[in-house]
Amino acid sequence: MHEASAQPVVHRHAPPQGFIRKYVFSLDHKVIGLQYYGLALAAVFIGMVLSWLMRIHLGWPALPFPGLNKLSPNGAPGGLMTPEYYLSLMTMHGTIMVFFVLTNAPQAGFGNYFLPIQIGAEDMAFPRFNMMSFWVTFLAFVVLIAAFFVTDGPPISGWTAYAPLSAVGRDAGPGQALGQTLWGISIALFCIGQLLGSLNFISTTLDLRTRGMSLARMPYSTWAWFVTSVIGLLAFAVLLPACILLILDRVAGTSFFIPAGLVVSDKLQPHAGGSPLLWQHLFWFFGHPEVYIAILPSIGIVSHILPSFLRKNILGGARTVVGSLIAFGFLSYMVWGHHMFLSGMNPFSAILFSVPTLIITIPATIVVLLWLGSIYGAKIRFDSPALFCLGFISLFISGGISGFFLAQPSIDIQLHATYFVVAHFHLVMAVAAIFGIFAGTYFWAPKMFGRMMNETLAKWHFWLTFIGVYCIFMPMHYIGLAGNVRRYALFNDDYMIPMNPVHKFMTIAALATGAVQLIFLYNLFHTRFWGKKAPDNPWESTTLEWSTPSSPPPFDNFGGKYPVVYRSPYEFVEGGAADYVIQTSPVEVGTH
Amino acid sequence: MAPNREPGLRFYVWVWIGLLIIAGVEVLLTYQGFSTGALLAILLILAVCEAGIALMYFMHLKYERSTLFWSLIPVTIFALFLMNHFWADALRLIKVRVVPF
Amino acid sequence: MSESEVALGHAAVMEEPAYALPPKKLTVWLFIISDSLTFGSILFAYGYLRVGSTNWSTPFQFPSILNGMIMTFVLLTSSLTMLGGVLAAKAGRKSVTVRWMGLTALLGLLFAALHLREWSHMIGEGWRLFQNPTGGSVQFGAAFFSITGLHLLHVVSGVIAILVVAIGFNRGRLTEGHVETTGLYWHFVDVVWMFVFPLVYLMNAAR
Amino acid sequence: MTGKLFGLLVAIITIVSTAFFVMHTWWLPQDISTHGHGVDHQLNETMIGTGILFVAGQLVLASFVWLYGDKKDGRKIKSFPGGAAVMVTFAIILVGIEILVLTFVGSRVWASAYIAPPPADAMQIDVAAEQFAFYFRYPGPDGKFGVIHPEMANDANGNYFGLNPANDEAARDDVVVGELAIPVNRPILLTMHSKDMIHSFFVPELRLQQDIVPGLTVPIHFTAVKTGKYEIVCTQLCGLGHYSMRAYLEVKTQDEFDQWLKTQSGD
Repeated sequence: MHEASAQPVVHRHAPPQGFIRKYVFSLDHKVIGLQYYGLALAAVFIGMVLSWLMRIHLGWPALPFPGLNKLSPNGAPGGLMTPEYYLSLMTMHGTIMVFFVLTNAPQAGFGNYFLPIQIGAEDMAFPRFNMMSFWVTFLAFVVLIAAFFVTDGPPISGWTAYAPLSAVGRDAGPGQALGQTLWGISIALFCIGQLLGSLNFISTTLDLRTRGMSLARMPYSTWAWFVTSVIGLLAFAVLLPACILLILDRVAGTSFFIPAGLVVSDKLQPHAGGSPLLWQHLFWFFGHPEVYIAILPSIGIVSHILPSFLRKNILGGARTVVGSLIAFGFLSYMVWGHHMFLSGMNPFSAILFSVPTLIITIPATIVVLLWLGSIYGAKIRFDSPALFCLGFISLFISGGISGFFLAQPSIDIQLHATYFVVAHFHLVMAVAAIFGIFAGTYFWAPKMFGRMMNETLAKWHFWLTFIGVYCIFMPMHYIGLAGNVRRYALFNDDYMIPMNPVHKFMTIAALATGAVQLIFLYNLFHTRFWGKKAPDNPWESTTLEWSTPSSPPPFDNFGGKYPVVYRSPYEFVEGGAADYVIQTSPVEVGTH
Repeated sequence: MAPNREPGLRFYVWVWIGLLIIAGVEVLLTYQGFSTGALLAILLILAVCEAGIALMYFMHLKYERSTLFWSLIPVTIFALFLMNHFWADALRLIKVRVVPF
Repeated sequence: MSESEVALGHAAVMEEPAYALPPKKLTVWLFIISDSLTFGSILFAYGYLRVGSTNWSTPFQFPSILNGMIMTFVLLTSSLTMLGGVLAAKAGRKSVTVRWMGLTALLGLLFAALHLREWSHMIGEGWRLFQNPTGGSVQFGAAFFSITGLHLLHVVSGVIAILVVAIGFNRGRLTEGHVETTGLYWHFVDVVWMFVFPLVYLMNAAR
Repeated sequence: MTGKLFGLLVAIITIVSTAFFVMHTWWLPQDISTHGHGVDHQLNETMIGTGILFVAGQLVLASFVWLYGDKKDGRKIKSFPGGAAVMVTFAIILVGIEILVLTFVGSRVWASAYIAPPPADAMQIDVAAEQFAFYFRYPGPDGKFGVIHPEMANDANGNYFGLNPANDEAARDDVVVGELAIPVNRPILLTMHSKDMIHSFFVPELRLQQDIVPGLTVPIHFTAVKTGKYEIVCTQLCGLGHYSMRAYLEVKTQDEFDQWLKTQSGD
């Protein structure tokens, strides 16, 4: 019974009426996706400003920030940033970027919007969970930001919140009072939001695929969102209790992470029997999968976008790409100890953790080679999404390659906690993922807003950002090799002073690159309201999101019908009127 | 393959009795003066059997498609198994704890 | 919440669900997986701290163990009654289902009551999250109260869920599918206890 | 056009980035330890191997993008000869071999510094880290360390370790100083413990870094082969003064060292 190309649908829930139900407490996965995207946008803006402040402080420590004393009288008396306030900003920058940007935008944002459409469902499996997961995440964000406004300011213990610094409270320094507790609560809430999201994603992917959309026919992006959700389901389930134990240590006087005989600011702490390493183990058991939660969706998005601009499928097709994705997910659990080589962990474990860490480079190399192999002999269309995908590949190589160093305990001895590490994870996890987000935005804007982004601005945005990020993060490798320690508010050690010029250079690059992002912001908002109308399938793409009756898609995505899928996601064939065949097309096409 | 037919309440009563017996055995063995390590091993084995029975019959895992079992259980065991990395350090807490010189 | 029926109603136009499970049931399974990692990590933390301490105290006299046995019996039995509810629901016998589920909820409450009695008894002895009256490692109280507390939280929320579903099923608002998934969750609470009882009670029995 | 520009840009970026690595404009400081050359060797090997991969990867990307832009000519789309199988096998074999080599060699280096037990004749020095300073303790003439009482530790009266000289023989002659002085070519065993937070002991020239975990006595041993004054920095975020937490390592000749120790214990 495969004749009917589409069948009528019983609506799950009627289109909502009224502003609140439509745009605030909406059950529509498209609105929720945009809400996540908006939240991430706000978060990334805050995080970027924080990084500006930090960079300026590192470049010109004596330079006062007019008005910063308004935000924090203690942290920046007379606008002059104190070392502890630098650490506060650093902590908030890391937390905001890792959790509320890199986890939210590519996974929860684009995933919510496009996963149901790409599998031909008219919504997520559990719209109410979906709404809850967003609003819990939103609450988590508010709680985190609130830390800026409490008396002692935000925590100073970094996004990894190592105990005992994060566990003993006020004595450990400003920000470790209420600020750190808020941090813990915020992250615990965030875990709940993510767990709800993961449950929703997985059951949607497994149970709500339209007829013909077998697992093998799902787009790479859907696969990436699915694998990421599985990772998240297990990872956040471990961070949640860890956060609860940390909060208990702080407010209920337990000593899970605090050993006996601690004397902090000349006060003997009333704790005994805990272990700081336990926190590190629990945290990194989540923390390493987390970096794959951040990057996998971008890998999926890039692999999904590239075919439309190469006019051919990714080399090896679903089997190889999806295989690598799953390999990433599987391996990401066996390697958390490589963050702890020098943490006082048993030196034997270091070797046990180092081997799988190195093995992860195999799937990484495979995906890169697949991309390169697909570019070979293609007919590349250089629209902005394509450019950002190609930029992503370049950055992914640059950032991933330094993993070879940090995966080896013997080299980590020298590079651990230096700017080499900062360069590594910023390139491979942060900037690369952000490029994936940009690519996704330019690629899907026609679908999300029904309008085309301004191509000229987009291209300028790409060129400047691409050069900029290399100017910021490449030098970090060099000074890292020279032993420049990270998380310092000031470099006045004899052997670090000579590197200050490099820091000045990186600061300027960072400010410039940040300023360039305003082009993107302008382009985004201008497009949203006044951009030129987009055709239904501007990129001549093949997956279901381009088969919806309108852009943005109607409330039930396919206008009261379910599409029926007849073929694999990326079929491009030369000759004939169009060189691409959309998944819903039943017409037989010539061999290729 | 279609899910098998599932049994009635009488069968579950037998399972329930079995589980009770295992729990009883656990308590009995606790007082046989095993070393802590040995007792832990025994109790864990019994607990795993108990949980396995409950999963398979009470929670119908046996009557679902086998793919469900194979995609859920190994992943969980794998993830939990990895946490055994912890012991390498836990044991060290004794060896290299702060000793007054 | 009527998602799952609709999703099933779509069977004609959808791919067959993986594992042939409706979304709700699948999600409960996934939740169980994730929650077992939550419990797992806390139990591992308990083991970590215990292995790392030289003065661990094993305070449970036989009365406490006996209490634990009774609790185990109660919880196991509640699983059985829940199964009765599920079978009855599948057979479409409303009132029987509601009776079984009511019984299950009662047993759940009994379990909670016994547990709280144990707690108050220990608190009376001077046990706290951060305090050990016997002078041993303070981690005992921390581990005991946090692990059993987390489990108790699951029990209580389970009881509430059972009551809500029972009422909804009686009113015809909810289906046997809901009864079944609730049962799934309830059995999981039972499974967790199968590890908590030996690891937290028996391993700390004064032998 | 765009493609050529992209290819050019990537090529330039690659060459410039690599140049600084090759020219060693910024590089590891000199190595003054016995195990350090192993670390450096391992790092150089990795640098060469990954450097080749890096340059090759970027340049292939650049040239492909340069070559295969859509020029709206009748050119047919080619697929990669050999397909994915080639790529996968290539990746597994190439990277696999690199991994095996690195692990095999690297683990030995790691073991030599961190797993091997300290030599019997190693000179033990006790290290206490606190916010935000390092303190070092020498056993003194009797060769015995005094017992530590955390509750007695008090920076105000300079009792950084919490010693109790009043009724502790061994503690009386303990030499407590703020800088680490060691004799050259003599195995040193540092027993490190922290008073409050996790700190880290990092001397770039020694190729030695180790977190100091509160509650543990973390042992670390090394042998310095060059005299001179080097910097010890804290690399583990330990609070607001983290950036300012450091001390000096003075590697002296045996005579200088004995002299120094005498003067220290004198006052």
